[in-house]
Parts: sequence; C-alpha cells; structure tokens
Amino acid sequence: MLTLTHFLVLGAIVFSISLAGVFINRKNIIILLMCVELMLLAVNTNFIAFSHFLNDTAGQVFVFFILTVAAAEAAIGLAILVVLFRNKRTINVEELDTLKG
Amino acid sequence: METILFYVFSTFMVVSALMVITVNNPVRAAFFLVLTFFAAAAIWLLLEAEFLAVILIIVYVGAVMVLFLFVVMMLDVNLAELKAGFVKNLPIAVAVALMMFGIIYFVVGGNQFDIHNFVPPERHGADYSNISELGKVLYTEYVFAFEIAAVILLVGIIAAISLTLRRRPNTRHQKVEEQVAVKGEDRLRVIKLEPQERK
Amino acid sequence: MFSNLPLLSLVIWTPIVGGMLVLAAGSKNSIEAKVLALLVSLATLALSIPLYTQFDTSLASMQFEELIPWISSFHINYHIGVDGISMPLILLTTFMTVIVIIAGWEVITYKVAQYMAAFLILEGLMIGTFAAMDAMLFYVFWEALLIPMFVIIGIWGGPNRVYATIKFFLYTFLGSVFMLISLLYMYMHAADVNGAGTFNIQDLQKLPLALTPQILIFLSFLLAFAVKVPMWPVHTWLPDAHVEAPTGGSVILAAIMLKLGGYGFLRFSLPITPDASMTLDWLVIILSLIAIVYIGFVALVQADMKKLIAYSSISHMGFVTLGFFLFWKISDNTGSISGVVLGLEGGMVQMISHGFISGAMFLSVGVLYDRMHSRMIKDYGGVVNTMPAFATFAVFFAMANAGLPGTSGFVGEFMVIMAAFKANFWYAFLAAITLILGAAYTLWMIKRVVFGPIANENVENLEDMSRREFFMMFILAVAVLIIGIYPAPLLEVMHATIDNLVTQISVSKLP
Amino acid sequence: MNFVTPDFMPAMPEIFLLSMVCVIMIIDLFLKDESRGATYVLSLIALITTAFLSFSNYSEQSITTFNGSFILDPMASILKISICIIVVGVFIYAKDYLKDRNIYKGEYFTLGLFGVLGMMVMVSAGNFLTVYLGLELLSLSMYAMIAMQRDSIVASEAAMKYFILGAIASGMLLYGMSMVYGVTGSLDLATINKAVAGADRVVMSFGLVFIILGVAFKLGAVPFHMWMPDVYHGSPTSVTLYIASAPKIAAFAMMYRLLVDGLAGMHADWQMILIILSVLSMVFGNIIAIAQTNIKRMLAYSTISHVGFIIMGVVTGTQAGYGAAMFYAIVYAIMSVGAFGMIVLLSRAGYEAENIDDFKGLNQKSPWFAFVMMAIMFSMAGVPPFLGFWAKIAVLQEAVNSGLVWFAVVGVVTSVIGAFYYLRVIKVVYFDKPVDETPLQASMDIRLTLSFNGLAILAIGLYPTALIALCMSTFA
Amino acid sequence: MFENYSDSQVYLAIVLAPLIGSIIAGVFNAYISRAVAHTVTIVGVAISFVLAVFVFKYFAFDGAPIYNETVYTWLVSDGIRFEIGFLVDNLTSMMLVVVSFVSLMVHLYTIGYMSDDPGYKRFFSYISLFTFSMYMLVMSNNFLQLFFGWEAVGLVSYLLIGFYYKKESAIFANMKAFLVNRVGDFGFILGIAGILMVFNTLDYADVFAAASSKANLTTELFPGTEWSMMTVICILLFVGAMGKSAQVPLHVWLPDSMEGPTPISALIHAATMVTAGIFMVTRMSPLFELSETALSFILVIGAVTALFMGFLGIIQNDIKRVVAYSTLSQLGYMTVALGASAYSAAVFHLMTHAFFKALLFLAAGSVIIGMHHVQDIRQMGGLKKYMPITYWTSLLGTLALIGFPGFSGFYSKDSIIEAVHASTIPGSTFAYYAVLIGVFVTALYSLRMFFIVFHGEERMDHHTKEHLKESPWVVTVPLVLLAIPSVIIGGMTITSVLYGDYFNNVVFVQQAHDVLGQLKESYHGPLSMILHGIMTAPFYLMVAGIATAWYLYMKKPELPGKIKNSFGLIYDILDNKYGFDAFNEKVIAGGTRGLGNILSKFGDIMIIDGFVVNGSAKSVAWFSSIIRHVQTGYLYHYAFVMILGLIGLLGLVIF
Repeated sequence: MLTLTHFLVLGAIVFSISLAGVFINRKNIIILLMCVELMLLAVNTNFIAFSHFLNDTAGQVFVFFILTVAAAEAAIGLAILVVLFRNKRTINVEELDTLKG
Repeated sequence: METILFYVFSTFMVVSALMVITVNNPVRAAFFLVLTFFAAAAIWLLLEAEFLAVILIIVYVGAVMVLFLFVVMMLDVNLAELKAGFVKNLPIAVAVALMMFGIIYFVVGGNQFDIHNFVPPERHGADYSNISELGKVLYTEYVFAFEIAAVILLVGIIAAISLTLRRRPNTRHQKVEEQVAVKGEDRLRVIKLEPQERK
Repeated sequence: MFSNLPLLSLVIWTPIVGGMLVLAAGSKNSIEAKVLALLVSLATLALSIPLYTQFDTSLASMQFEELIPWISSFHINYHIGVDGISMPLILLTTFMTVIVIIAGWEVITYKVAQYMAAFLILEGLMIGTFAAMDAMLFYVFWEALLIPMFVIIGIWGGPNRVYATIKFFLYTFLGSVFMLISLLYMYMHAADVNGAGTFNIQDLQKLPLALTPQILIFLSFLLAFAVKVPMWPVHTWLPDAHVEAPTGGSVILAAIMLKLGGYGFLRFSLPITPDASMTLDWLVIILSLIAIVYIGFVALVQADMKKLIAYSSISHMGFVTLGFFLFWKISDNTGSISGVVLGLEGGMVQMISHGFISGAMFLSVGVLYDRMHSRMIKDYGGVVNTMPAFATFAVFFAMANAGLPGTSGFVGEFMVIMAAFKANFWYAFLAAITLILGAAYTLWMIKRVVFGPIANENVENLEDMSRREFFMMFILAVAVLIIGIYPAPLLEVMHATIDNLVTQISVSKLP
Repeated sequence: MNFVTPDFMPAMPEIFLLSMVCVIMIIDLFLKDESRGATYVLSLIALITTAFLSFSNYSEQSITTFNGSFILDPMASILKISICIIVVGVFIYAKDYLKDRNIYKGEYFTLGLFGVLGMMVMVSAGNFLTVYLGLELLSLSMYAMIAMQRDSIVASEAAMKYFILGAIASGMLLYGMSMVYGVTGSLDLATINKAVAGADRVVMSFGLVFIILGVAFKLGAVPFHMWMPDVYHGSPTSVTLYIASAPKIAAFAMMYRLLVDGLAGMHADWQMILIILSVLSMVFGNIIAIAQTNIKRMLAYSTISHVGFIIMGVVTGTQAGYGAAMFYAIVYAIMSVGAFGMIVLLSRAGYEAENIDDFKGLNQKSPWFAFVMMAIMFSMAGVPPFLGFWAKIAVLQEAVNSGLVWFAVVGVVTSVIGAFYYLRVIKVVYFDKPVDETPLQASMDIRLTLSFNGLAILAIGLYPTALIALCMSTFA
Repeated sequence: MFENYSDSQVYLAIVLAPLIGSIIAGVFNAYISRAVAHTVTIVGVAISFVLAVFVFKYFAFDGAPIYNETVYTWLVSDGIRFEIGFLVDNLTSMMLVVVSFVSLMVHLYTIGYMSDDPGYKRFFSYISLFTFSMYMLVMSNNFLQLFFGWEAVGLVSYLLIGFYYKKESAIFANMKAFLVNRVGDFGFILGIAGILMVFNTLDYADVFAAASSKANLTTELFPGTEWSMMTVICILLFVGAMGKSAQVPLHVWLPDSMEGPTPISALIHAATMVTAGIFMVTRMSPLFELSETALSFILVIGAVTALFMGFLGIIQNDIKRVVAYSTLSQLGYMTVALGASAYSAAVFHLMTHAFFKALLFLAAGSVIIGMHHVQDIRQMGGLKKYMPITYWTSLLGTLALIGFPGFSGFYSKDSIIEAVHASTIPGSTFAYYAVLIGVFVTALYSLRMFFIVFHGEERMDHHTKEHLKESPWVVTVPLVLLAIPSVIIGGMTITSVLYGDYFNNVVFVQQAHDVLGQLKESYHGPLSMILHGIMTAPFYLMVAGIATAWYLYMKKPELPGKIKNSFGLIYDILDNKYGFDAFNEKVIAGGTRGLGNILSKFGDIMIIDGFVVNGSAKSVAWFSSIIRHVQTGYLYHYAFVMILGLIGLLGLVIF
C-alpha cells in the first residue's frame, strides 16, 4: 500500500540529491540550474502528494504556478547565463569569483 | 500493482536525478533530467494529478529542457575543463545530502508525521476530470494568482529578450519601409555643372 | 518682562538656529560669519542671564519649566527646566561659548563659518542636555552633541585628529548606549508600576526599583557618565581628544562637556538608583581617588602641554565624583549626614571652577600654539621674557589650577577634602595629595615653559598677547578670582536643590 | 461552485500599476533613445498615482478579496505608499547614472515597475501562493535589472549569483510551504493560523525553518546573507539603489504575513530562530563591514546589520514590536536610498564613486551634500537627532519591553562597532583633502531629491511623532 | 580708640592699605613711574604700620577686649558658615607691629637695594602683596582664612624667590619652595578637615571653646588601631607648620630660597613668613595642649632642626646661606619652645628674632651691594673700614643672635633653654642638650662669618675694592632702625610677655606643662636674668663658640682647611646637607617622575589604551579582516553556508 510517506521520502531523496548537486558541480553553472529544477520537482512532488492525500486541489494549483514560474525563471536564468558567457567566455562556477570579501 | 509501479518509477527518478548531477557532459545531464521528469510525471499520475503530469511533459520537457539544450549547445563549453575536481567535492556533497535527508526522513518518515490523518483517498472514477477541477478553481479562486503568473511570464519574456537580443550594428538587412518610401530624387541627383574658364 | 517668553527654549535654540544662519551666511564671507556668530553667542549669553536673575533660590523644584508633547507613542516630551544644579552650568556654557568664539576669531582661517556654526550648535545642544527634564530628550541632546565635537576635532584638529576624534566618538558612544538600555528598561518598568511608561526624569527618580536592576542601571549610568567625566580607567580618550582638538574645541571639551558627566551623576545616578549607589559607592570613590592620584602622576611626566592639562582635568574631575559619592561613607563613619552637602556642593563648585580654569589653561596653550605651532614643553622656555603679560596670566591660571586659595580652584577641592575627611581619613589623605601633585605638574610646566632664560630664537621672536587674547584671559581671570574670593552667591543658588537631592538620595527606592 | 466576482477595488493600485506598466512598455517600444525621458516621466507618474491610489484606498479595517489571496489592511497601504515613494527616489537617482553608461533603456523602468508590483503583491498577500508569486515577480525583475548592464562582468556575475541562490532559496521556501500545507491542509494564511494549534509541531517547525530561510534570504539575514555583498557590489549602482531599498520593506511585509498572519501560533519557535538570525546579522554585518573599502559593499554589510534590527522588532511578537520593525524598515529604506543616491551623485560617466576614498573631501566640493552624507551616516549609526536613532529606539524599546534586555544590549554594542565604519565615511567626507577637484556633475533633479532625502532624515528625526504613531497604530 | 571710626574699619584699613599699594604698583605697572610705585607701596605699609602701633598700644596698654568679627561670609554649605573675619588680640597686635615694622624697613631698604633692577615696580608690588597676605594670616579668626593667608604668603614667596626668572637656579628654587610648602599644606588642610569633622566649624573661638570636650575622641586610622583624634589633628596641623617654618625634613626649600633678592630674604624668609608656623601653633595652643604626643613630636623636630641646621651654617660660604641656616636653627629653637608648651617664649623669640635676623639679612644685603653682588664670603674680608655702619649694625645683630647677655636674643633664647630644661614631656632631655650645643654652634658660625667678612685680609679683587663704599642712606637707615629693637626689645618686654599677663587670654597651657610658670618663680627681672645668665652653661658655650671662631678664623686662618681635610667624612656629610637634597632629588622627585612614567607608559599607554582600547578595536578589525574571507566569492560556498545554517536551525528546532 502506498502511503504518503512513500512520496514524501521520494521527494526528500530528490531534494537531497539536488542539494548534493549544488556542491558537486563546481564547474558548470548549467548543472546548477538543473539542480534547481530538481529541487522544484521535489517540492512539486510533495505538493501533489499532499494534495492527493488531503483531497484538496489547492496543492495542485500551487504546482501549476510553480511550473509556470519555473519556466519563466529558467528563461531568465539562461538569459543571464548567456550574458555571463558572452562577458567571461566561461560558465565555470569557480571562475565566478570577481566579487568577494 | 501501484506499489510496484511506484518503486519502478521512483528508482528511475532517483537514478536519473543522480545521473543529472554526476555526469560531466551537460547535454547528457539535460537528457537525464528529461528522464527524471518523465519518471516524475508517472509518479504524479499515480497521485491522480493527470493534468500536471501532462503539463510537466509538455512544458518542461517540451519547452524548458529544449531551451536548456539550446543554451548548452550554443555556449560551446569546453567539456574537459568542467570535469576536474569532481571526486574532491564528493564527500562533502554526500555528507550534506545525507544529513539533509536524515533530518527530512526523521520528520516525514512515518514516526513523526502523523500518518493516520492521511489515509489514501478513494480512487476517482473514469468520469473524473482533473483538468476541469483545476480549471474551475484556477479562474475563480486563484484568478489573482493567475494574473500575477501571467505578469511573471511577461517579465520573463521582457528579461530574456532584453538581455540576449543583440543588435549588431554592422549586420546587413533590408529596411522595407525605407525602400518603399523612396522617391526618385533620393536616388538621382542632378548636378548642374557650370562651364569653367580655362586659366 | 521675560515671564511670557519660553526663555529656556530660546537659550537652547538661539545658538542652534543662529548656527544654521552662520552656516548659510558665511560660506563666502568669513567676516560676516564671525560677526554673526559673536552676536548670536552674545545674544545667548544675554538670554541666559535672566535664568540667574529671576531664579528663585529658595525653590528646589524646576524653574522656567516647559513641557510640550513630542513623541506621544513613547511618552517622550519636550520637557525642559532648570534648577540649582543645571542653572550655573548653563550660564557657564553660554559664557564659555562667547570666549571660544572670540578665541577662534583670528586663529581659524579654514572653513570659518562651519567652525563658528559648529560651536554654536554645540552650545545649544549642551544647554539642552543640561536643561532636559525628559530622559530621552536628554539622551538625544547628549548624543547629538558628539556630532559637532566630532567635526570640530576632525576638521580643525592636529595631525592625529582622525584617530583622536573617532576614539572620542566611539568611547563616548559606547559609554552611553548602555544608559539608553537602562532608560528603556525604566520606561517599561514604569509602565508596569504606574500603568504608563515615562521618560520624565522626575518620575523616574520616584520609580521604585529592586536592588538588582538598580545595580545594573547604576552600572550603565556609571559607564556613560564615567566616560564623559572622565574617570579612570575610561579616560584615555580625553588626552588624545584634547591634544588634537583646536583650542576652542579643547576649551569647550574641558570646560563644559566633561561637566555633562558630573551633571549626569547628580541628575540620574544618585536620585534614580540611590540603593545601588549606596551599594557601589566604594567603586566610584576608589575610581575617583585613583583618578586624583594616578592621573596626577601621569600628568607629571607629560611632554605635551595640552596632554598635561588634559590629565590635570581628569584629576580635578576626580574631586567631582568623589564629592558626589561620599554620602554613605560619611553617614557610616559619623552617624550623621552632616558634610554630605559639602561634598555635593563641593563637586558642583569644582565643576564650575574647573570650567573656567581648564578653559583658561587651554586658551593659554592656544595662545602659545598659535605663535609657535608646538605644544611640546621642550620647545619653550623663558616665554616670560618676551610675553610678560601672557606669563602673568599663565602663572595665575597655573596657580588656580594648583588650587591656590583665593582662586576658584581652591573652593571645590577644599569642600570635597573637608567632606572626604568625614567619610574616611584616607580618602581625604589621597585626595589632598593633589595639593602636592597638582602644584608639581602645573608649576613644573610653568617653570619649563614660562620661566628661565629664552630657550631658542623662536621664543625670542614671540609677540605678547593681542588685545583680543588679553581680553579673554582677563575675563576668565576675573571669573576665577570672583569665585575664589566670594563663592557664596554661586552656592546659594544650589542649596535648595542639593538639599532636596539629599532627601531623595537618603530614601530607599527598594519596593 | 458559485463564482462571485471579486471586489476589485482594494486591488485598485495594483491594477492601475499593471495597466500603466503595460502602457509604458508599449509606448517605450516606439521611443527613440533620446526621447527616453518620456518613459521616465511616465514611470514616475505611475508610481505617484499608485501611491495616491493606495492612500485613497486606506482602510482601518482589514479587507480581503480574491478569495483571501489579497489583503488590504493599514500596514499594506502604508508600506505600498512607502515603496512607491522610495522607488520614485530610486528612479530619479538612477536616471543620470543610466544615461552616462548607455543603459538608459525602457526596460529598467518597466522591470522596476514590475518589481514594485511584485512588492505590492507580497505586501498584500493573503496566501502562500500570492506570497510566492509576488516574491518571484520581484526577484525575476531584479535578476534581469542587474544583468541589464550587459557589458559588465561584475554585473552579470552578480546577477548569476543572485539568481542561483535566489532560486535555491525560493525552492527551500516552497519546500517549507509544502510541509505547512501538508499539515494544515491549506494555503490560506488565515486558515493556517487557525490550524496551527492542532497541527503536528515537529513538521510545523520543520516547515517553519524552511519558510524562515526564504524570508531571511530576502532580507539578507546571516547566514543567508551571502548574496548581498556581491550583488550590491556587482550591480550597477542604479540597480543597487533599487535592490537595497524598497525590497527590504517588502521582505518585512513578507515576514509579517508568513510568520504573524500565518504562523503566529508558532511564535515560540520562530522567536528563537529569529533571535539567532538577528544576533548573527548584527554581529557579522557590523564586524565585516569594518574591513570594507568599497562603499557599496560596506553598505551591504551595514544593511545586514540593519536587518538584524528589523528582525529584532519582529522577534518580540508584540504589536508594538511589529510596528517598530515596520518603522525601522521604512526608515532603513529612506536612509539606504539616500546613501546610494550619494554614490550616484558622485559618479559620472566613466567614473564610479564606489570606493569610500572616492568621497574624499566632499566637504570641499559641496558642504551641503557633505552634510547630507553626514546626516545619512549618523542616521545609520543611530545617532540622534537623526531618523535612524528613533528607529533603533523603537525596536530596542520593544525588545526591552519583552524582557529581552540582553538582546537589546547586543544590539547597541554591535551598533557601536558599526558606528566606526560610518564614522570612517564621515571622516573621509569631512577631514580628508579631495583627490580630484572635479565638481559634482549631477543634474538638478538629483540634487533636489537628495537634498530632500537628507532633510527628511533630519526633519523626521526631529519630529518623528507622526511616522512612529502611524506605524504603531497599524498593528494596534 | 579712634572715635570717628569703628574698629573694623581700622583693621580693614591695615589690611587693605598695602593691598591697594600692591595693586597699583602691580596692575598699572606699565603706566606708572618707579617713584610712584615705591611711594604708594611705602605709604600703604606706613599707614598700616602706624595703625598697627596704635592697635598694639590699644591692646598692650589699654587692655582692650579681644576683637572677633566677621568681614564677610565666604560661603555657606551644609549649614557651616565659612567666613572671612578678623581676630585681634595681644598676639595679633604684636605680630602686626613686627610685620609692619620689618616690612616698612624692607620697603625703604629696597629703594636702595633694587635701584638698578628692571623689576623694581614688580618687586614693590610683591612685597606689599606679601604684607597684605601676612596680615590676613595673623589676623584671621578661623582656619579657612588662616589657610588663605598661609597659601597667599606661599604664593608671594614663590613669586619672589623666582624674582630673577631668568636664573635657572632661582626658578628651580621657587618651585622647590612651593612644592615643599605644599607638602606641609597637605598636612595642614587635612588637619583643618579634621577640625571641621570634630567641631563642625572652623571658627577659632568656637573650636577652642569646645576643644577640651573633644579631647578623648579617637579614630581608627588603620584598622584595629586607636588614635587620639587630637593627636592626629595636631600633628597634621604641625606638618603645615613644618613646611612653612622650615622644620626638618621640610626645611630644604629655605636655603635655596636665598635665590631671591636679599630684602625678601629678610622679610619673608627670616622675619615673618617662616614664623607663621610658630604663630599658628601658638594660636592653636588650646588644641596642642590636648595632645602630649603631638607636643613631643614638635619638641623633637624642633630640637633636630635647631642643632643640625646650625652645624650646616658652619661650613657655608655664601653670606646669605649662613644667615639662612642660622634662621633654620633659630626656627628650631622656637619650635622647641612650642613643644615645651612655652608658647610665649616661642613668640617672644619670634619677635626678637624678627628684628635681629632682618637686620642681619639687610646687613648682608648691604655687604652684597658693596661687593657688587658677590656673595661668597671667601672673597670678602676687612670690610669694617669700608662699611662702618654696616659693620656696627651687623655686630649688634650678631650679638643678639648668639644671645649675648643683655641683647634681646639673650632673653628669648635663654628663656627657651630654661623652659626646655624644665619640661618633662618625652624628648625634652634630648631637646635640652640639642639647644645647649646649639648655642655653641650659633656663636661659632655667626662669628665665623662676621670675622671673615669684616676682619682679616681683604680677599676681594682689585676692581671691587676700588668701588667698595658704604651703602646709601635708604639702606643704612633701616639697618640702624632695626638695630635698636634688636638690642633693647628683649629686655624691655620680657617681663610682661613671658612672665606677665600679656598672653593670658591668648595662650592656653595645661597646668602640667606650664614650664614658664615654673620659671616665673626664679625670675626677678631682666637684669637679674643677665646676672644669672652669665653663670649658666649657655653663656660659657657661647663664649667658647666665640673663642673658637676667633681662634680658627682670626688667629689661625689656615686651620679650618686642615680640619676639613682630616674630617673629610663629616665635612662631606655637612657639605651635602645630610643628603636631604640628594634624597629629595633622586628618590622623591625621581621616584615621582619614575612612577609617573610607569603609570603613563605602562598603565595608560600600554594597558588601557594599547591593550584594552586599541586592542579591542584592533581585534575587531583583525577579526573583520579574517571573517570577510568567508565571503569567498564561490557560489557553492554561499550555498554551503546557507544549507549549514538551515541544517543548524533545523537541528535546533527539531531536536
């Protein structure tokens, strides 16, 4: 029998993986963006699971908006990435250190 | 049956998520992300969120991931450079992830979370439309949010265009309206030459 | 004639508004700025005189009181008034500001309008601090006056002015923020006790407080006021500030700003936390005695005249705090509180007198500095040969600084020593050491600077005081002499207030 | 299900603003670069009208509409007016700066206005969804605005960092929201507030931490502050102006909506967390600021410390405390916009007055603006009679009232440390000789606005009664 | 007495006349001529002298009641009235005459002595101011005003010692004088504080009236010890007297004070100011009588001063210093008398000493004028024939000093010796032998100087010799006028002053201490005292002293050098003045400066400023510069911090 916990743990695993991704990838910003997408996926899974088990559509609506926003976000993120790449000719995270201190 | 399906897709989802963060080639990472999304869509179907599952595939896989791939390919990144340092960062990443997971598991893993309040609801019949359910509330209860979401998309558009659009000053292109509006005297100039006296 | 005017407000705001006008008027023409500044300071002085002439010495209560609601959400009022403690200090302020304006007349050539304006604004803020009857109003003035002083030292100061002025600011700022917390705490406590929070000082003086909060509040006050006075060991900002400040800055700093600390003890520490004062009076007494003796020794070896006078200020201010906190030791030792008033009034007189004397001492150094651009004792010697009139004043003020009877410097020290003996022989013993040390460091400096053969050709080319300088010195000398020879009128104005204070202190505020 | 047409009136300012932005956007498309002034003027008109609409919309009662997703209460009105006025200042200060750097485009203003819209949505948010959407609207606008200076390496780096961290933070926020949703079964803040009592404490506090992370990130509280120095520093000053001022007001509102409107029942939990964040912010913000030489960076750290104070007000959990925090947030925005305005004032084409040393000898060049700078710095340091002092007093008073005396002591001690770096700026302005004698080149509108800004800091400081009373009455 | 004037106006006139003179000469220094300056001051002092004589007559002969009135209230605090007021009685009136007379003489003398000094007018202003201050001191009716006068004479003394302000030695001496006096004042003001504590008033009359009732008060100076309050107060007050009256060890300033012009050495450092301590203790006799410990202390201090300072006089070569050490020694005698409760004898000696010591100083000044400001007696000799008036007046003064029978010094000094002999308090035996030996020593150094200066070979250089002549009349007339009382005043007044009732309502002596009362029984008038005197030890000792001096300096002038060589150690000790100066210089002054340096460098600069203040500022700055590097610029670090924060908070909340 599938319980809520199954889905929440699945979400937790994906969430943790996305966090790990942030640390593992010190080179490629695009992977970071993907990790953010993974994180949102985990959140969405949570919401949908809750929505299902609460029998309440609000969670699904939220997910709908998260997807929308995430799309816009991805667009802007990639745009910034392009601008950055044009300026620095790299998307290496470790070279993103002009600003510090 | 559902449990089996859940575990199958969950495994897919987790493994491909892991691949996303571990492969070095961003193109491959993007494809693994697509795979993750597919698996997630399946899981969502198990949760009777058909509309969102479809949206995930269409919007995410169909649009966002394609955008990712575009950018990845366009940016012509030196792959070799991006591979280094992976092993070095692994332990800390694993540690953080495990710690995080441990805490979340402690909270949601059944003991703490009051599971009895969440009995699995009855399956809906075939006539149940997830889409219309959502649609009804989306345009009534959540109309404000819906409008804001629209604005956000607008901002996304404006931002993406204004950030990436480059007017190259020396590219050649037709200016149709100028071509149409042109007049004869613009093209041809009649110059009257006075005879010059020989000195 | 003045009964309808908000006289006290006028005294506070005339210099502040005047300072703004000077700032506006004088950006192009410095002469206009100077004349205007002088007029404003004289007007303020004139306005402050009715505070004395119309002061009813028989009343212990506030006079010339004004109360306008200010920040109603926190029950903060624009509440001002004077009593026998603050009135002399206000007059001292208006008087010394005139002197300082004159002192800067020819000396300051850079950003004259700003200089004059800074002093005028500072004057208004200092008077406001003395007059404030609302604790938060007091705090606002108290902190705000750091700003003009910060600027004065920083712009017109000596080579190491930045270090000095930042040190000055942060030291005093750190000292007073704890007081702020205490005020807020009492506000809350008043709300608990009376149902409505208050910052009214007189209400706070009546507010019952348990011993532990009293002690904490007392310590926070102590820190705030001790830094300002300054007491050992939080005194080290003063020598630096004095050394770097322009002459006028030093004068105001020594003559008035230090008095704010002493005033705070009388207005806040003693009446608001009498029980804590009783518990911790030994601390203040010990610190005061250390200030008197330790600083006396330190002053002796200073090579810089201003530093020496600055240390001497610390030492002299030790008498103020000593006199204020003898209350319980006297009653322990003699079983009566006879002598307590002597200590309190002695401290007050010492503050006033020190205002004149230290001001005059710094002006003297200023007179020399303007000519030689050195404050080092070793650069001088035999000044009397070329500047006899100056030398006369220098010796006179040195003697006053050493507490010679007949000068104001003696009165306060005498009264405090008298009171200290009643508390404990050794207090008086240590305090009286200043008779020796004070004379030693002052006269040794005079010997090295004023007397002797002409030390070098710079001294040989010195010109004696100008009429302007003579005038300032003369006025101050007269003040010092008058207070020294006939201090009774000065004391008369404070009797009623001090008696009332003694009554307040002797009643426990423990709930 | 019956659909009732929602009452649009409470949302009139937002609706008007949205319409105006669309109009401006379209008009801007047809404008040539040299007539970009029209966009600028229209934007100002839009903001001022919005502020006016918010003012006329003011209501003592709390009105909800759009099925609970929109709340109009006194706090919302006041904060919206403040935001609009602050952003007016931002736009005025930014104009010349943008012109001088060839980034004077309509997008700055449209995105800025969208951001304002986002802030207003946050301020009026009645459920998680609107909080999130408002937040994202604001954030996305800001990411784009930063990156708008496309030829600047630091700007794009700042944008990237802000974007990644912001996305992670909003992911976390959403994770927290999902947990709270799961336990309470609702996204509506008022409903959640009622359900908190019966909800599982562990999960609730688990979700709470994630939500606080989201708020703290937006505010810039330690340890979620890491983006701020880099972003303030890297962004063009015209954008830093924007980021550093009004969004803090919105973030305060967001904190209030989430923690008080939604999770008031969790006060004991979030109080502890907020105290930690506040103390860390005050300590680290002030200490690290000392070592800075770049004034934008320094102001970023100073902001962190101010955020500590804003949080201090909220920590108390009393209405007066929220009022104090709100007052602080508004005051902070006024000071901050003035401070960055000064940087703009000193900058000119090809010259960024970003280092503290660039302020050397300002008193020689312009005594008046030296005074304004001094007023701003002393105000930030919390020296009376300037406005910042009263903000600190208000917050400290509430901390003391709640029995958190030690907390107040930490606050004042760190503010003494903080006074040091503000003094250093004043020192540079007043005590140092100017490096170059180039006179100030700013145009008259900047000068006037900045003068007004400085005077406001002094004048409101002298008579803060009205503003304090307004903020206090908001929550009464 | 003056029908048209009230008493208080007369007393005010006495006090104010010299003050006005001083102010005119001082403040309007630049606007008046020398003649005006000396005229106004001399007139001022002359007025006060004339009035003083009348006052003296009024008290001594008309038996006037004690005058004790307030002039004005200085201040009121704590219910205590601090006042300025006059107490005039027999003691005061006598002091007034002495002070005004000597002062007048010195004023006159100064015209001649300072005639070519640029500071002429200033000098007149100072000495008139001094006269005023001294009047205030002796006329005060309370401790506060006493202290006023006390310090005021100290100030003028400071100004006058440093009169030659270009001279390094003079300005060192005046600072030294002031500081040493300040040590005394330190004790004095504590004593006054003690008085105020015990009696709650500073008025003499009230204090003395209540004195005996407070005799048994004790205080706990150190935990667990009991001290008689009166002893503490009296010793403290006497410390003040030790400073002003130059008693060991606070005597060190007086020899150095000779840096000042000679007239003031006569006036201040011999006749008047230095006797203020004696005057004060006499005035306080009702208090001192209550403490035998204090009296013993006084006795021993006085005896030590009388004897050991006399020794130093023997080896001095500076003409003024010889007289100065003689002054010290004589002050010791007076102090001894105080200690023996023979207050009258002390004051009596004070008076006689004032005349003959002023005479000796002025004579020395006359010699110095003649010698063109050479002061070393080794360069003098045989001056008798050049300066006859000076010679003869000096001779009279010297005889008075050594107590030659019949001269005024004889009466006073012999009375003291006898009184000490009769005293029984602890230390009196030592004191007796000390003063006895002192007689021999006094005769030795006095005659030594006299012989060397006025007799023997002429050792001055040729140039000086040519110009050597008697001083002008303004110098010699005061000498003559002072010589008269030096000779006769003792015999004239001893009966009433010592054994009569002159001091009856001034001096209070307890029965057990009343040595003069015992002597009275064997006293039968001045003549019989002479007859008795030449049969006692002091006379023989004096003669022995004269003979020794004659032998060593007239008969065998080469002998002193040999003695000096064979007793090198003793000579060194004396030459170094027992090491007081070196001790003060090195240990006291050096130690003070050293301590100051330590406190300044170590305490203030290093610990408070360096360690605490700048240290905390620096450590904050250091911490700041370290901690800022947490901001590495790397995104994953930022995220890491965020997530660590998150995990930390989660841990905190959940567990």
